[in-house]
Amino acid sequence: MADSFIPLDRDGMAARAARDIPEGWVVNLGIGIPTEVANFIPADREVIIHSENGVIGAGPAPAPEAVNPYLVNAGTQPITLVRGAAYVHHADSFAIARGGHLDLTVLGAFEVSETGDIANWARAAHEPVAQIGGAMDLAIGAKRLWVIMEHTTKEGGSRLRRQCSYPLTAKGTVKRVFTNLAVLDVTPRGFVVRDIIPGLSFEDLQARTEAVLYRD
Amino acid sequence: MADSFIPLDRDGMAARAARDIPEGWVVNLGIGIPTEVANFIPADREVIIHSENGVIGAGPAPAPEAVNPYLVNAGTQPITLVRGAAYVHHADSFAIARGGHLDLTVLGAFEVSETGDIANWARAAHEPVAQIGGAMDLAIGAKRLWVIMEHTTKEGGSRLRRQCSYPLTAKGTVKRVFTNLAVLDVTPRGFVVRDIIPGLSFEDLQARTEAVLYRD
Amino acid sequence: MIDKFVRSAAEALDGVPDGATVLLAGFGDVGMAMTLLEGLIEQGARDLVLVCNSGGRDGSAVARLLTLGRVRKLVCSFVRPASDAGRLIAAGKLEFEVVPQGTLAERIRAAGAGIPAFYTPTAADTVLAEDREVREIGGRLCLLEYPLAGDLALVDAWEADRWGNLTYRDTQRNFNPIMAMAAKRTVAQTKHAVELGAIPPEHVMTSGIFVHHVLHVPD
Amino acid sequence: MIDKFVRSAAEALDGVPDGATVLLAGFGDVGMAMTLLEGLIEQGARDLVLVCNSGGRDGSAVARLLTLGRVRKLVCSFVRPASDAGRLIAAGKLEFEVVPQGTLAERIRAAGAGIPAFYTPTAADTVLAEDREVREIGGRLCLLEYPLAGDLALVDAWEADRWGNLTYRDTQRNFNPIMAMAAKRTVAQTKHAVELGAIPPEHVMTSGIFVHHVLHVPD
Repeated sequence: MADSFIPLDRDGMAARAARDIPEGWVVNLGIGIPTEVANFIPADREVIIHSENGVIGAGPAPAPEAVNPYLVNAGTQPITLVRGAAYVHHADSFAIARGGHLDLTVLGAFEVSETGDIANWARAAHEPVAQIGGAMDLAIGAKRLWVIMEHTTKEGGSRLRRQCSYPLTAKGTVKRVFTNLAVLDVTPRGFVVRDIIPGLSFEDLQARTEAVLYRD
Repeated sequence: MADSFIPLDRDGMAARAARDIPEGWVVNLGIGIPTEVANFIPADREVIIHSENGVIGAGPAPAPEAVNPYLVNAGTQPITLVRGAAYVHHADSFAIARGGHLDLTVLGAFEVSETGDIANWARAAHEPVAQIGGAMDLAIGAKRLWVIMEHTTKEGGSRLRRQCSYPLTAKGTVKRVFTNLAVLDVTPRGFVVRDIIPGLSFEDLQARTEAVLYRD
Repeated sequence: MIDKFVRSAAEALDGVPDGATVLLAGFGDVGMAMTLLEGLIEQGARDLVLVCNSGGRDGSAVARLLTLGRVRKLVCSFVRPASDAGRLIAAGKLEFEVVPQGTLAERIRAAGAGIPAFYTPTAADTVLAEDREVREIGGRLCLLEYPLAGDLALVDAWEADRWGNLTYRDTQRNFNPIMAMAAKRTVAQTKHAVELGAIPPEHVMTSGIFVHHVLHVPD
Repeated sequence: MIDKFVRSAAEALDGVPDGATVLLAGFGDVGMAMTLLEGLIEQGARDLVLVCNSGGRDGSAVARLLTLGRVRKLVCSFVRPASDAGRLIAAGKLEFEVVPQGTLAERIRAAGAGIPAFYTPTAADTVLAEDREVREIGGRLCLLEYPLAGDLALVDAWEADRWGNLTYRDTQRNFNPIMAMAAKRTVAQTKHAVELGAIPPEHVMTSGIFVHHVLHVPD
């Protein structure tokens, strides 16, 4: 029976996260799958996308012939603006992140712990080269931090852990995790399962997870 | 002979200070006589006047019928702008002051000490009510601080002192003092007299001054 | 649809609790949200902490709020001894925290920017530093300062759209952009209500993400 | 008459000494002063400390400056291991200080604003805080951070006038306004040279008081 379920693909995870974002939220979407969340927010639901290079009100990618080379998002991809957008400089942009003005940040991660720690920037504590970018600021500053990631590594190891094995991006800040198998909230008890994909049981999910899971 | 000199009036002190301001300087002029310095800068000498309520490039007062109620200086007097002016918000305006972006600040004072201390906001250390405004930020931040004040109090007491008797605005930051009798630089030795009004001798000036004066 | 316009100051200020810290922008009368301040007087909240640049002139709305006894503590850079504020302070009827103007602005900015503390050389050599934490940094004495956050900010704008994007005219700007970012609830009054998109994205001075309610107050 | 326009990058960068700290704005290529950066490569200063958001892509002007061995230390938020910068760092040929992007921006802003130090919660719980001063403020662990000032800032503008007042287009803005304020010498290249007064005072994004030289680089 363990083969009768179909894990969500990238779009599926992005769409599932988008479902939980209500109108009016100010949201920063990290590089990778999180960026794709914007594609699944209904056009009539006004959600304000912040990009940390100084955009409040980022819109979808332009048609190739309409690319404006002066207008990119935090992944340096060309974007458009929505009506009502504004630009700020980098210090003001991170004042938004650190100052608690984001209703939500969505990041990718290597690992999340049952206490809400997130590790998303390095696989060893003292690598000489570091790709941090804005993740640490975004992870500590938003009103809530959600993570989108595969439930397990390619080798089948659990990314939902009692403790992170990789260096932390921030401690105790993750509130919700969207994986290709489930949606889980980080609570004072630990991970509470809010949603499992069809065909997968709670026990099957627990078998794929190092951290202890709790029923909703 | 002591009566054969004519002390500078307010305009005279302002004009004397204006003479020393070269083209291109960015200058903050405090409330009172310092504000009047702007009236004596020749029209063809481009000096950029900063006003701490958010103006870079303040111009002269408008004609009464042309007052713009949205445009005032740090004394809340109506002003105009010069060409090339810009507005900033209050935090940026004091970033200019504290961050060393002013070539010059000119303030009024009660007292200046021979080590460059300035006292200009209170006559007793713990008055319940305080009129500080932006003086402390301006006094510590500019590349140079000049003071314009009467040489003596109405009672004849010296305002140029070994130590200030009033609470300090800032310590060791005054570089030059323009009084109604002289121009003095604050140097590692103490007050060095750069200029005395006609008819007054160095000895006459010293007799009116508590701090020790040095010849140029 | 996001629409932050409200119909009255009463609606904008509904539920402001006693004890609230209120950030009031303005330099003199310029950039001060007069209709909202009158609304706050009407609304009735007491025991307020009022953060603004100065104690106000006699006869002003600020002075009225003070003389009505609605403010427990005033935090500002400048109070005239010969003013209502000055007399209340001298009589021990109003707590007073004097803050140099640049430090006031920076503490408000820090609240909005999520900076939990900072050092500044301003006032470090003065009586204002007595009994406070100082530290020498780069050979210069500095004073540790903490953010000044508001429960409520009252903002005065020139234009606003339904997202709460704002512009300011001339020196109306002053404390408005930083106070808008520093409060749990930011209410703006605006001279002009404009369509979403009418303010070019380069020229928005306060993003709507900092603004919770907008009241249109034409002449 | 104040006139900050220069005729060439060579003139703008004349005398930049070895060992200078260079603030280079830009996010990817957007908002990066390419002509000035090429000019700095030509100019020849060595032993530089380069402060910019990222280590750059291979083939970029930043990568060229690095691979020419002209930079002693790189201060940035992001370096790809598989890049020239990454390989130089891994080989021990380039000193590297990684700074979270928001802290990088705030440290630069602090340099321009005369803030000698500040606390931030960013990275306080991470390996970046090892052996550094932390402090609990309001129940939250915070890290003490110091300003990042430049000897030189290279700024990329859309419009400039002879006073050095600047505007930026779209996300060209990024680090430019804060770096312009944080250096002893700020050089801007601009797409458009405009008359003094052509930029409305409300829309100046960087005041000319922060800018020392302007180079007009039309297409």
